[in-house]
Amino acid sequence: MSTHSAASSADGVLRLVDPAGTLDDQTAADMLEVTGDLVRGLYRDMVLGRRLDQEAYSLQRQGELGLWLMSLGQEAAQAGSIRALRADDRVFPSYREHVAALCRGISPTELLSQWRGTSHGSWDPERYHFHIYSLVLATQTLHAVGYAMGVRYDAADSVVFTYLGDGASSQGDASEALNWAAVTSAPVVFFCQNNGWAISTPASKQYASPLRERAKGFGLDAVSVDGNDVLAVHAATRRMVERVRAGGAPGFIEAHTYRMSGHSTSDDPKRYRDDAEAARWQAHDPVERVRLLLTARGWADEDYFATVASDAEELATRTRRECRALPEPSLSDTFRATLCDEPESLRREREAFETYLESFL
Amino acid sequence: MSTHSAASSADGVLRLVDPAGTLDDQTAADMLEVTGDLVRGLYRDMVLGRRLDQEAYSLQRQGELGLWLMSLGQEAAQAGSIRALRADDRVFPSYREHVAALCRGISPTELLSQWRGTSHGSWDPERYHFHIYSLVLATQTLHAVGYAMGVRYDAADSVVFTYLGDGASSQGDASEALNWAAVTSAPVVFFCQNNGWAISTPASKQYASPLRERAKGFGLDAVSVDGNDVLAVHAATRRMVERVRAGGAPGFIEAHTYRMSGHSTSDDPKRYRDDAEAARWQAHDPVERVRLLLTARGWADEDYFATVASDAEELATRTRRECRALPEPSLSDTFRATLCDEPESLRREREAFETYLESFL
Amino acid sequence: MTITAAAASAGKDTQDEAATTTTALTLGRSLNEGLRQAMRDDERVVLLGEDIASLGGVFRVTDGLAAEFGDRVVDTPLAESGIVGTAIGLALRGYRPVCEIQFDGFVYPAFDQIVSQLAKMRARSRGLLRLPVTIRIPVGGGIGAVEHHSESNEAYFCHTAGLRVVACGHPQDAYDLLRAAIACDDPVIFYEPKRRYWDRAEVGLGGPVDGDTLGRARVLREGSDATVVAYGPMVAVARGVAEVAASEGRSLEVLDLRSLSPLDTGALCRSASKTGRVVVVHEAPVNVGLGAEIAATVMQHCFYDLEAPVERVGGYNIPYPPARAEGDYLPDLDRVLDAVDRVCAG
Amino acid sequence: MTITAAAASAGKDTQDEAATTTTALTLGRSLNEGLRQAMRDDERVVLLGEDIASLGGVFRVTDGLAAEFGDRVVDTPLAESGIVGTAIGLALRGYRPVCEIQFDGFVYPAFDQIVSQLAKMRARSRGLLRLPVTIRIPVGGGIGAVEHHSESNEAYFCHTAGLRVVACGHPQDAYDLLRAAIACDDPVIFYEPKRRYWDRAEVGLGGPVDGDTLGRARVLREGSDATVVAYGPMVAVARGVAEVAASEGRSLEVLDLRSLSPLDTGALCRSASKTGRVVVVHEAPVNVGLGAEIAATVMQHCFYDLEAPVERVGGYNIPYPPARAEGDYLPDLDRVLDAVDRVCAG
Ligand SMILES: Cc1ncc(C[n+]2csc(CCOP(=O)(O)OP(=O)(O)O)c2C)c(N)n1
Ligand SMILES: Cc1ncc(C[n+]2csc(CCOP(=O)(O)OP(=O)(O)O)c2C)c(N)n1
Ligand SMILES: [Mg+2]
Ligand SMILES: [Mg+2]
Repeated sequence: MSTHSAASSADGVLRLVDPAGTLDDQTAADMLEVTGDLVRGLYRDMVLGRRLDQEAYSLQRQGELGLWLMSLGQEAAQAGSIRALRADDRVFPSYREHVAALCRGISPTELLSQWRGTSHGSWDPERYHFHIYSLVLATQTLHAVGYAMGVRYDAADSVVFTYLGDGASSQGDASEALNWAAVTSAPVVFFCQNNGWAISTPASKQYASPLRERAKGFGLDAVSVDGNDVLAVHAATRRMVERVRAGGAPGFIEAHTYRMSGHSTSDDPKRYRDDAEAARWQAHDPVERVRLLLTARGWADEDYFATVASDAEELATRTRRECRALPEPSLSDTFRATLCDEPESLRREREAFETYLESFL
Repeated sequence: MSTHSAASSADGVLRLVDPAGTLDDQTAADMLEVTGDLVRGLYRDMVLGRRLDQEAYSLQRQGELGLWLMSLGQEAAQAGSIRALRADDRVFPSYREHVAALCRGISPTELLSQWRGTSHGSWDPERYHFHIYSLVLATQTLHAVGYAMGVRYDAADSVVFTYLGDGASSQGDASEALNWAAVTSAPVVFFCQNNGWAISTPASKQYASPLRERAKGFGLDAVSVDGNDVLAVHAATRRMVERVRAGGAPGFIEAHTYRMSGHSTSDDPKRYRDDAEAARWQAHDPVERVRLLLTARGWADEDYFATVASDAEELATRTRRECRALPEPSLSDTFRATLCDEPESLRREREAFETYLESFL
Repeated sequence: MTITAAAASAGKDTQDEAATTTTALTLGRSLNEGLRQAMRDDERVVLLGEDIASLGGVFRVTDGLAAEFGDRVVDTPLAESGIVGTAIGLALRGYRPVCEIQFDGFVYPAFDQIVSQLAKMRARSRGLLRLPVTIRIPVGGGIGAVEHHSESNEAYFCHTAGLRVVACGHPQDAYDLLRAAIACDDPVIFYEPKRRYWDRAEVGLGGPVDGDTLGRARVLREGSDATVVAYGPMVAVARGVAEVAASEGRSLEVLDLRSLSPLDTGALCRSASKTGRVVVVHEAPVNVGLGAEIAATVMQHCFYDLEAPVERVGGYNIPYPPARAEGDYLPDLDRVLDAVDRVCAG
Repeated sequence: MTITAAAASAGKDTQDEAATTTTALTLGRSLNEGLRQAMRDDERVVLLGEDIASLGGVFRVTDGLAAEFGDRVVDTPLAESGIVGTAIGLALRGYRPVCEIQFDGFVYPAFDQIVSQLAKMRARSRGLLRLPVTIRIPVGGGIGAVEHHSESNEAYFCHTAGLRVVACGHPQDAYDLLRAAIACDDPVIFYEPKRRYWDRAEVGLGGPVDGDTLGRARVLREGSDATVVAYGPMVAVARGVAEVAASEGRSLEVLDLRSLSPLDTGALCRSASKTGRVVVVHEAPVNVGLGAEIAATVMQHCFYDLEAPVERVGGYNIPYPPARAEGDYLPDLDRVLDAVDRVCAG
């Protein structure tokens, strides 16, 4: 059974807002200027992200998507971190960073295409400074380090940011990336969303010592944060990213969060975990706690909440519409995208395929 | 340039005997019963190991071996560690553990065959509880962990021991092995001979934080030891192995030592490192320091040293003789060793090969 | 599902008399029964993989085994190199590990351990060591999956000396071949056609392991005009092709390779010489695929019996496409029939 | 060694006018000059590898480059997956990384990054991304090396869609093909026949990069009785075979493939149709090797022109043997001549 439980400040895990929505002004003052604007923005990000996730989930259930990997519960970890970056800070996501992607401006069409099966990755990474998803676990961490080496060559001051999961941390690539980053002092920050589970495998079977300690052991600067506290995530990420931007050692942030849904629409979490665990985490909901804070401080009124809710509905409608309108993929496009200057043999193969297809018309 | 310098007790690195041969009785008392017998035995192991290495080096220069990877300078790390194990503790070496192999009873024939090119590995791992060498870096660390899982299944109390280098530590496999060992609590000890170099790459380009810290970060119990101090190595290994045997967390020992020769007979270290560095390390010679200790304590006289020297010469002669007598390999043997029950297609291929060969007779 | 635990253990008790129970099972469930039987027969069989214990594997092939065999079913850390590397260590200790790779596209992190260690260790030790490791890989496309979940990578392992490579195409073979693979002292890459996991057929359970089954192709249907060579997921396609062809008056022989390496060259050449026309079908890209070896082998041994060049039908030489285009990518009835037409016109 | 730094930089200054300097160079040195020229031509070319900076690589192919190009030559941590993975990241940032894998047998830890990432990323991004990464691999046996240092693993990469695979067989091609590979916007696996590093020939340096050279086979010797197809280390053997055969009155055509994937099918089939008899030679095990593709392709396109089955001469289907047995393992003059006899008797 998993021993993954919600974070608390006690064990060196940064927290600024508790589940009741109470802001620790003292600690916050050290880290971050907390304004109504900031919190409202993060709240909106989270609500929109959650609504998109929910809509995609329904679309999958209705057969419009082949698969969907739910981000429910991880909104604070994603919105809090991505909003701490500069637009030109390059992001290498894993595959569950829908909220982060949305914050970067990636459209529902672009996000859903891969899961509908019309592409393997559809947005332009250059446009959003957000790489396409990597499904082979931890591979993206090395890409991030290499990209950061390039940033260093260019004497640029952007920071490279990569997401990985608790499960992915066990892959050799993840460790090679941590070590490589430390050795080359590359301007990169690893952000681990420790959501307690890798499909059915609890984090307790994944590592024996906190991931933060592992990262330190490789020579990175590492911190842990309550991943369901968007302000804590935001503050820690901001601090870490600015430190790295200023030339400090690469960083590692472990955000303790929870995957409230199954691993994917194909997964049935009842087979391996207690409903009670998810119920306990319900009390740590990342969105609710910000709503409470906004209300308590008078930073938002019912109108504001209503506007966000209606924006979310609009996003849902748009998501559904755009999903259904996604153009069907053609094998010819894959042929053309395989190599840069289509070699003769591939051209002949494509043409034969096209002729064959036409024979059915 | 490398910053690899000799260990000292100051930085948390265990040392019992200093380069002048002075034993720190106080510290030793805590760790180990230091007797004349023990020290004489280790001295002999080291001298024999060094002589074998030297002879193999000459054999290579004379064209009798294709390649040789020198163990010069690493005798204390190897003899001190292997002698701390029980005969049934299974060892997974890398490829430079000649001194350790010799201590396990592996013959010069068996050791040299691979380097002469008459086999890829010639001793029986079951007989010596010492696996054949692994040339693909760090792969053996996972084999060791798997073997240790088997030991645990068997409820046996032997410990699995694996050697790796500072360079090999950067491989994904090495990290996967550390993590896997920690997660499964497998009875395994990793022994890293940090000899400062991976061919031409200094340890400073291999990691940014001490390897001991990395191992701890994965949840292993880890210590550093002066790898040129055979008593320190022996004491630390004994303690670690017994702790693991008793059911403790897996262990990691980092032995700071130095590769006094080039990486191999194909390597020219002058291309990448200063002679001065090796000269500095000369003062930390692992054999000399034990000779001084034996003499100072009166644990050995000239007769003893003469006997060991002549045993070493005998070993050298035997090594040379056995090397030259090594039987030439036959491809038929590789055919037969490829799969257990030779499949028909392979048998036909082998027979065709044999017929072809005979056509030249 | 008609099998009961009682029936399965009855199978165990009577195995020496080769008594078998026959029952309708899916291919996935046949594999599950094969694993169960192997674990009952030999307590040194242990399973390693991601999500194979409490979840029973993403395809449920190991369902219920953790309950019966406890810590012999290991949910590993998420590291394929680790899975194969530790399996090697377990094998050296005398165990018979069966690894599950969650999807075909995730075997590559383990490639080094498979190719440089597992495949070579026996030869490296001059035959002293045995490496009875089975690596189960759900393979191929056709289930509308996302990227990396539909790969056919058998050619890599077939080209690697020191491995045996096997693919099952229907429930009975799934059961028999898996037990034979686990009982075999060599490393075996065991391919499970994932889109056939739900195919159902009568399966005889129990009985002794038939080691010979591992290296033998099987003629699934006799025919005289041409031979269709297939394996794994394409076996069902080949059978369908033969049926359609029969209705058009053409008699096709269907050969299920089962053993992809070493090849059963005898069976292949017998059929090729008999019909003089061969079509080989697989999902993997054609370029340097197993079909190339089939074509070259047939040419080498049956050159003067061939009426037409061997036709290869396979994936195109492009990365596996998005799911909604896979229908055009994967060999299907039409494409194979087309190739049969070509080879028969030749 | 007759080249001087002055000559090399003269080559650079005049490259637009395609002026070339001709000088006698070893294959290894030609590669070194190719790298130097590529780095001078484009400052985004960076080198990554183990021991390539101060040591200049274990085969000295990068000798002197760190001195000239500073931190553009990176001694990496010892991790092949890291080398290729970070090269991908650098390529995404606009660099053109050239990775050195120290020996053929050590590319497998990078297999996942090559096969699942490098090869597929362009297709995955619908053609938006370019991955100009060159992976240099010293390949093959014949130098009496220890295990894992004599592998021929081109078939794995040829079977992988999305990669280009190239092998050079002599100094001029080494220089030209390497520059073309680095200039190419696709990932290229670049094989260097390690036992030919010390072969010497006149090499023209400088001049513009000829991108076309990358996909084209070359007829090294015209002939009419049979075609010997070879690449990399076997090119010299094929040439020797043709000479011996000529002295025996037999006229052999020698085709150097150069591009192993995609294949120059046109050149291959022209020669096969002309001579009607083909022998293909490589060091890799024959089973599902590139020779199988050559045989299958030739059969497919030239079936009615073939007088005999295509003969494959290659490594046996066993792990690479100990060095002192490699002479029996590797295709040599005798074995190829034997195959020529067979194919001509057919
Ligand atoms: C190399 C590799 N092995 C296996 C998988 C199959 N797989 C997909 S997601 C997953 C669990 C990942 O867990 P984690 O890293 O914690 O991320 P999370 O899904 O919790 O976000 C697994 C095993 C994969 N994608 N890649
Ligand atoms: C996977 C792999 N990559 C590269 C090599 C080539 N190689 C052999 S030894 C070596 C250096 C190893 O250094 P280290 O681990 O420190 O051991 P040492 O040689 O110092 O004993 C290298 C790069 C290899 N054997 N395996
Ligand atoms: Mg997780
Ligand atoms: Mg070293």
